[in-house]
Amino acid sequence: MDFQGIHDHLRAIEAPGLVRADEPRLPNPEDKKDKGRSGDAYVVVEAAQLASFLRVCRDDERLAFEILADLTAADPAKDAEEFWVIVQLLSVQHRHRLAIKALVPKASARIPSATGVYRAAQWHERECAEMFGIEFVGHPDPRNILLPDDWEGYPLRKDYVFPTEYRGISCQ
Amino acid sequence: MATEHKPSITFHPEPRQLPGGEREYMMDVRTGDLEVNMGPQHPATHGVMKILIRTDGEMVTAAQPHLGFLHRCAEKIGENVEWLQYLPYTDRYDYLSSMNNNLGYSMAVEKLLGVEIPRRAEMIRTICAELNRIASALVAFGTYGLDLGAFTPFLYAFREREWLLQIFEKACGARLTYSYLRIGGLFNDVPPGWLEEVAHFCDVFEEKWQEYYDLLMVNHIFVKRTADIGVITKEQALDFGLTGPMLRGSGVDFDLRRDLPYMLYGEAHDAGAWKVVVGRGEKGTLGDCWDRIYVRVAEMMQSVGIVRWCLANIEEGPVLGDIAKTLKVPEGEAYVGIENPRGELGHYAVSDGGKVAVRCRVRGPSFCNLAILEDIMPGTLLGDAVAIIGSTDVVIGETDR
Amino acid sequence: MSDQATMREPISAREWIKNVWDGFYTTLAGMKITGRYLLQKPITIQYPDERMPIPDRYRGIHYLEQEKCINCLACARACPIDCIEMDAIRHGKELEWVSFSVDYQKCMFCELCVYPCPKDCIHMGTEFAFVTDDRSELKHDLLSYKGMSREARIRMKEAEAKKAAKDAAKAAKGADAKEGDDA
Amino acid sequence: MLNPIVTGAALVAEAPAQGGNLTLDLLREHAPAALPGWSLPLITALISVVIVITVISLLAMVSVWLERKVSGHIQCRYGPMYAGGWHGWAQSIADGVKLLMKEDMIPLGSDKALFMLAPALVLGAIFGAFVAMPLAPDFYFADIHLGAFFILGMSSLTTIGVVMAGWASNSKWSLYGSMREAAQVVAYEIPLGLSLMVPLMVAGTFNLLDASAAQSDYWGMGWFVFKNPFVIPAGILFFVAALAETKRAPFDLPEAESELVAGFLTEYSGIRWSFFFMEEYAAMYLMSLMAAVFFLGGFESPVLHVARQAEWHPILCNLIAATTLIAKSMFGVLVMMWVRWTLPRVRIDQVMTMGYKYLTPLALLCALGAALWEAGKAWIFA
Repeated sequence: MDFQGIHDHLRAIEAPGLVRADEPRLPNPEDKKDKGRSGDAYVVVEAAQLASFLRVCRDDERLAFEILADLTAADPAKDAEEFWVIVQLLSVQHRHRLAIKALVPKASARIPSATGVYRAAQWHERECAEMFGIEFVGHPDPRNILLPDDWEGYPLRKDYVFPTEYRGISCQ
Repeated sequence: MATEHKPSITFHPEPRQLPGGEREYMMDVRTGDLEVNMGPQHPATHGVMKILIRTDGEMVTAAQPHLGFLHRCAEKIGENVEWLQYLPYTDRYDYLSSMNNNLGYSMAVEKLLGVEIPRRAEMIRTICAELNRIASALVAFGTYGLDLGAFTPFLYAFREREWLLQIFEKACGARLTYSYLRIGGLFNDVPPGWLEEVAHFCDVFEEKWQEYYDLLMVNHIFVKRTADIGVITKEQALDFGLTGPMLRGSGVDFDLRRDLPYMLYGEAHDAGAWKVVVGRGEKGTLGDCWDRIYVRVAEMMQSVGIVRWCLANIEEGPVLGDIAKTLKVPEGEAYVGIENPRGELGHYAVSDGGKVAVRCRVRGPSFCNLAILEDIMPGTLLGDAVAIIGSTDVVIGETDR
Repeated sequence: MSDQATMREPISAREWIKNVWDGFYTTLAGMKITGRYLLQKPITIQYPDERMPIPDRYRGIHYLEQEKCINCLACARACPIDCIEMDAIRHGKELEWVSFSVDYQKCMFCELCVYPCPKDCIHMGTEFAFVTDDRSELKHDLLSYKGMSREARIRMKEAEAKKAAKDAAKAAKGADAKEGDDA
Repeated sequence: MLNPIVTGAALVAEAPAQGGNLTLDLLREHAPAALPGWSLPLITALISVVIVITVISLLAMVSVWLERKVSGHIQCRYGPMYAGGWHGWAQSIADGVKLLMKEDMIPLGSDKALFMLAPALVLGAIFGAFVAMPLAPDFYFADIHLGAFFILGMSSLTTIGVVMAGWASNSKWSLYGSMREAAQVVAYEIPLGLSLMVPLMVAGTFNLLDASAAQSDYWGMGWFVFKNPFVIPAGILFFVAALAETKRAPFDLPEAESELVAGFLTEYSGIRWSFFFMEEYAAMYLMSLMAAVFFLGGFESPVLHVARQAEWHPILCNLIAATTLIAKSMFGVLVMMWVRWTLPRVRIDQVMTMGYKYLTPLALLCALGAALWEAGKAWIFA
């Protein structure tokens, strides 16, 4: 199925938390400021419903997304209000992909963990948590994975200030 | 894994009175569990990875991978350098398959840019990516032999790999960090005589491949060491998001090159140049170490098929598409997953229309494949643990990025 | 202690014999391959005495065609890690070089600095052995001369002379004109 | 099975009253009269010890170099080429010097006394085993009636040193290595001894000199492998078990560099480490010599037969015999190297399985077959 088909099907089965679809578009010739959007289409999902949305995606027969290919976050700008949590799903059976985006407010970055649905999410969520400071509620093993346990700050946030030293070692 | 301390000998405080008037002190002698740091400088962890294992005698009862010793902030660097400038960094996460990394990143940016790639460039890209897949599989095969104590296949594999590296060196001037494929095509066309040498390599390699197979793959000790060991079921593999040879070794017939075709792989597959290799549980259970390493070894020959098809169909032409000198990528976001030698290499790039990426995410296949160790290592012997780590074929540069 | 001790199923006599035979046979098959190589000539070369041919495109230490360079900083801008630094004083068209250094502690030999050069004057050479026990030496100056080249100096002098002559001519002309006016 | 104490007791009981060998005879004839008679055996022993240590050390050094060349050529490379000029012949000497120069490190928290004792014990045991090994028909150090028994006993004494090293190192990897060594050696003593039973039955003696002499018929080609069909499989079994005894690949589990870092050697460095290394090569030679004596005809070859017939000088005959024996053992060592650079390593439980469930029954079968064959032969020719 292509993206349109998947989206229509998600609408038809009333997938929990589905907000809208965001598709690439050409620039609007009338509006000079609108430059359009390129790249992938994705569905936007309510952050609190992400895990149950993923469960539907996995269990529905016509979607059958067996693999969670990637789960990551992005900080679109320094002054942005929200993080994006982006999930890439892949279906072996039907050979299609789906990109899912959930918006998480920076002020209280909490999102339910997808570990119960896909165990693949476990390490990805640990990485997201240490890099962005997003709390994955219900994660079984919420330790740092790449960074040292005592690392301060969340490096992939746009407002991250590089440390000058770590345990007496100069980082300059 | 809790780290409670249990002394191996404990004395009971009260002595027992024996009939003869002697007193006997009772003690519990316990063969304690050992908690062993396998790594970061252990020969079997293929780089700087630590696996904290708990063993009862030779039996591994728990295992926990610890990563991050080679973390080089690749994703953060991606947010600080220009689009094209990030290309050399892609060489460095999975340093054994730099061409494929270049390809994945270039394709992600090209998707945002929406440019067409000249056909000759696509052909050469495919050849390079497949030759690099062979080179990478040779390391996987060779070091796997090394893990199991067979030193010689390793050097045979590196002999052929050396030739491949020379071939790459002739095309781009580097042996490991190629930076040859670029956004929009290639940096430059291949030198004269290069395609003939590749064809010659393909012919010679076929013979050598048979030798590897006879020397190691069917060796009785090797089979007994790998068959039925570290079995990953189909469900487990999908649940953990394994990709590439790990997934195919578990019997899932899925290859991004065929099923979500990119570049010229779909065309080559339709022309019958190659087919997807899937583990069949030939020597033991489906999804064991032997199947995984077999998929890698057998894929080398399929890659030779793709290269041969490309050599037969290559045509003259430009190798660089219509690309501006200073890239300004239109706003948007794109995820491109390609079939790396180790699995799905995903590049997720976000642009706000500027010269620098907003987010440059790399989904390393080794990172995801490694997560399964916690599940499949307990209950195996120490020697099996090494075999299992080897069969995941991790490149630590990629798990840590 | 261990509750995980496993017991393997006993194997059949047929399998037992097959194991013995397989172990024996595949060992001999492997030894045949290694034995064949034992008698062949090695393929490696003795490094410091012999060397591998280095292809033309090899990406080694940079070299700079200093005469052509116009100090446009394109290579420095293209460098992902800012390891190229250059400085030159401009005298009209001629350049007086102060420095053009590449920091090989950082350089990752990606060749990105070579492509944007408008004059095609920076290249990557075939030299790669660059060993030192002092880190500061790794910041390598590519200049073959500091200041100005002989030719550039001559050219500049010629240009200055020409300019002076021109000025003189102009002045003379002006004077002539003045004189003419006067006359 | 081959308890060294029992072996020693048997040895004392069986030891010949006089040491009767070429050195002693020569001393008796030519020594100045001032030397008291009782000192002559002592001097003989001293000379013998010096010769044993020199010969074995030289052989070990040569075979270290040889191993590197063999492995190199198997792997399409040259191996050492520089030290000393011709094909790097002096590489082992250079390495030895380097190892002597290295800092002698004893890890913190280790059992110092045991840590230092272990290499000495290992090396001492293996040199001790060589005492019973004749180098030529008239050049031996002790003509022990239970020679084969003594050698097996002494060589298994090295296990204690290895276990000691692993325990004393205070490292988990070392502990694994030593435990594996203990388990492995216990498992393989049985097939080793049983497969040796076959040629012993054919020879009818435990004495190495007698066993060798028993193969001198048919122009020096009356080797046991040609005399009894069960000796050939027994020889293969002996070879496999000897590989395990000497910790050589594919049974190098105590070291297992990809699993246990370096096993019991992990904490050793410098000259102490090289003692273990030398022990490994000495053990290889010991096992190869045993195989040469009991399977491949010992000193005997057509050349020696011709020399004996022509009644050449006894020293020349002895030299020919010694060369033959060393060449035969060198062949065994070469095959050991060849196997090592071909095969992957066996897992520990498979080592045990192989020892107890495959080699032991097979060796028993061989022994039974050989016994029946010999009995039948005796019955027919009687």
